[in-house]
Amino acid sequence: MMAEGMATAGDEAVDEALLLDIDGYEGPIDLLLSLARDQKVDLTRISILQLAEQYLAFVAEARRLRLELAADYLVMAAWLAYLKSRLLLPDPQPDEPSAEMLAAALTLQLQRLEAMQAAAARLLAQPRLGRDRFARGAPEDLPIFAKSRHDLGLYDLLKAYGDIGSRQARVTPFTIPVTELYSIEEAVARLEAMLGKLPDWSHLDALLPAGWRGRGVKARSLLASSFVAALELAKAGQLELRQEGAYAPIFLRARRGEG
Amino acid sequence: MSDLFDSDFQLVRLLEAILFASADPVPEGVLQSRVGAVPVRPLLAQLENLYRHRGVNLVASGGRWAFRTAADLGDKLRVEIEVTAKLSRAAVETLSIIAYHQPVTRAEIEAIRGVATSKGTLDILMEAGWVQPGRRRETPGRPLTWITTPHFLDHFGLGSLRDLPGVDDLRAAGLLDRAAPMPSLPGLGTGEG
Amino acid sequence: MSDLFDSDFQLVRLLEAILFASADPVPEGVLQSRVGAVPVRPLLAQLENLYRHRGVNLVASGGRWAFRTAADLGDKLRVEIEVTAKLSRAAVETLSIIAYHQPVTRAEIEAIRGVATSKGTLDILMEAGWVQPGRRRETPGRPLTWITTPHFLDHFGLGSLRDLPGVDDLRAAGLLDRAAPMPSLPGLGTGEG
Repeated sequence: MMAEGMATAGDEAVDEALLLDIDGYEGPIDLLLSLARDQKVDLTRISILQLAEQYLAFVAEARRLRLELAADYLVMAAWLAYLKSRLLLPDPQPDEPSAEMLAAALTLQLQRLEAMQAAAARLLAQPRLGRDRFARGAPEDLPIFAKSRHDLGLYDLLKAYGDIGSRQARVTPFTIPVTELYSIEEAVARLEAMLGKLPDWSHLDALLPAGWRGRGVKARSLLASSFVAALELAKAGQLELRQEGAYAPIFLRARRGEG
Repeated sequence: MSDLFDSDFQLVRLLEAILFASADPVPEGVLQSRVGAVPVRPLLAQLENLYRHRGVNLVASGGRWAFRTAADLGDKLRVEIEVTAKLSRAAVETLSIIAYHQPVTRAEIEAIRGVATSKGTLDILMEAGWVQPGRRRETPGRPLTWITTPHFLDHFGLGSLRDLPGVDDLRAAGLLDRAAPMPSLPGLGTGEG
Repeated sequence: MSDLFDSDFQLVRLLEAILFASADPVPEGVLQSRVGAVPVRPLLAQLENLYRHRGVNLVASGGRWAFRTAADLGDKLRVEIEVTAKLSRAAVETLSIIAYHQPVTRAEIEAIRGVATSKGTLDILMEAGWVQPGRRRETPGRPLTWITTPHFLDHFGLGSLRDLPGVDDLRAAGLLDRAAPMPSLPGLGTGEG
């Protein structure tokens, strides 16, 4: 159901410029904010449902075009699909936050980022030293502060310490070059990172990196490794798997109820 | 009488020379120590007034005083000086979050931006002399906080943090509150990572 | 008439700002080119006159113009001459190790840096007032340990030693592992550039 929602929404016209600029976004919240601006209403009156659909369409289109999407974007897609279903259906569990509360929290998140982006623009427009205002070009060496003999700042100190650490790191053991295949370790790490943030049952396909549908050995290794990783994590008790029948889609979610 | 006037005048001249000679803003306390028992603030006010409409102005920023060329002449002066390097978007957003939310932890910065802070972002801001580590937050994990420096105020022509553009409106709108909206939202950064 | 005055006034302001911000005395020809068709000499004379009795004077030398602090204030400006010397890399690294690992012996510092520490290095740091000897370590040979001073905290604007950024903070800020190899496979994208 979630996967279908993502697929059908793909028909909506997604601005090509938006897609081409995928690297230009500072994460999913930033992308959502850009989409929200298209609604041309105040953020407090934004339609979260419409926004969720736009985002899901964006992700579907990016996957169709085989654009590489970072895991964060896929987690957000799974979460928005979940939010969308919660907004459309009556709230089943009274002990969970209501769909409206989740939507309101997302709105506040968007407002905060928008406020900071606007503040950043205003900050940069301030009359800046070295661009609009200038300091004395020929300072005379007067010992005005007369305190310290050395001009050493905190940054220099921390950088020196960092350099020692980096120098030592460089003589650490030889590492085996990474193969072109997608390893199970990578898949486990990737799934683990996404796991805690998944809202509910999520389609395994939807969580895979773009390009796994290809024919190449690399693409197949992606699917195989991710599937094995899902099994490993299920065995370790970190997630639950569900499949309705043979060859049916595989769903997974973080294991509930710790302990 | 004329003697008093003279001595005031001499002190103003002295302050003028000290401030002219220094490229960096001079703390008011240091200036006070140079004029002895006479309160330094009225002398500085005199000097500030004298230069108010000139090509060079006396400005206070974070309790420090400095002469700076008038902002309206920026266009005509810029020819000679190379333009400062362009900051990445991540760096600018991170800087404004630190400025408006300080003291703020890295996890809180990430919660607002919705992405992990890439290596090199805080590094660049620190190298520019705009941010520095503040006190650790007394919460589990004792995370480090980040704050802006006096040089940040000087660079952006701000007298104090209260002069940050729009800061009062943002505070009134609750957009500078520390609490994250809801822990279950994705992409909000992890507690401490 | 008043228009002329206004524009003259603006040109004097511009000259004032240029002369203030310039690192070297500015040739009169360059100043002329910045004010267009208006003869620059009378404008400079105005400016010279304006500053004649102030703490800063406009002086011409060899056809170049510059602001200089008034000669009669020289005595009052000089407090005590201190030469600011650049610290050696060894000294800065040693200081950072003492800050992070204190109390720490010289042998331990050398083990961390991977090279021998010359006696002079610790002397320089001690002279700067940043480090001091701590207790002797109760191990064979009872080696002396080194610790930082309260002045160290003052100088670097730290509230306490606990406010020093931890290794994780440094790594996150991009100050550690600068040369770390990047994973070469796609699909591991971290969302940052």
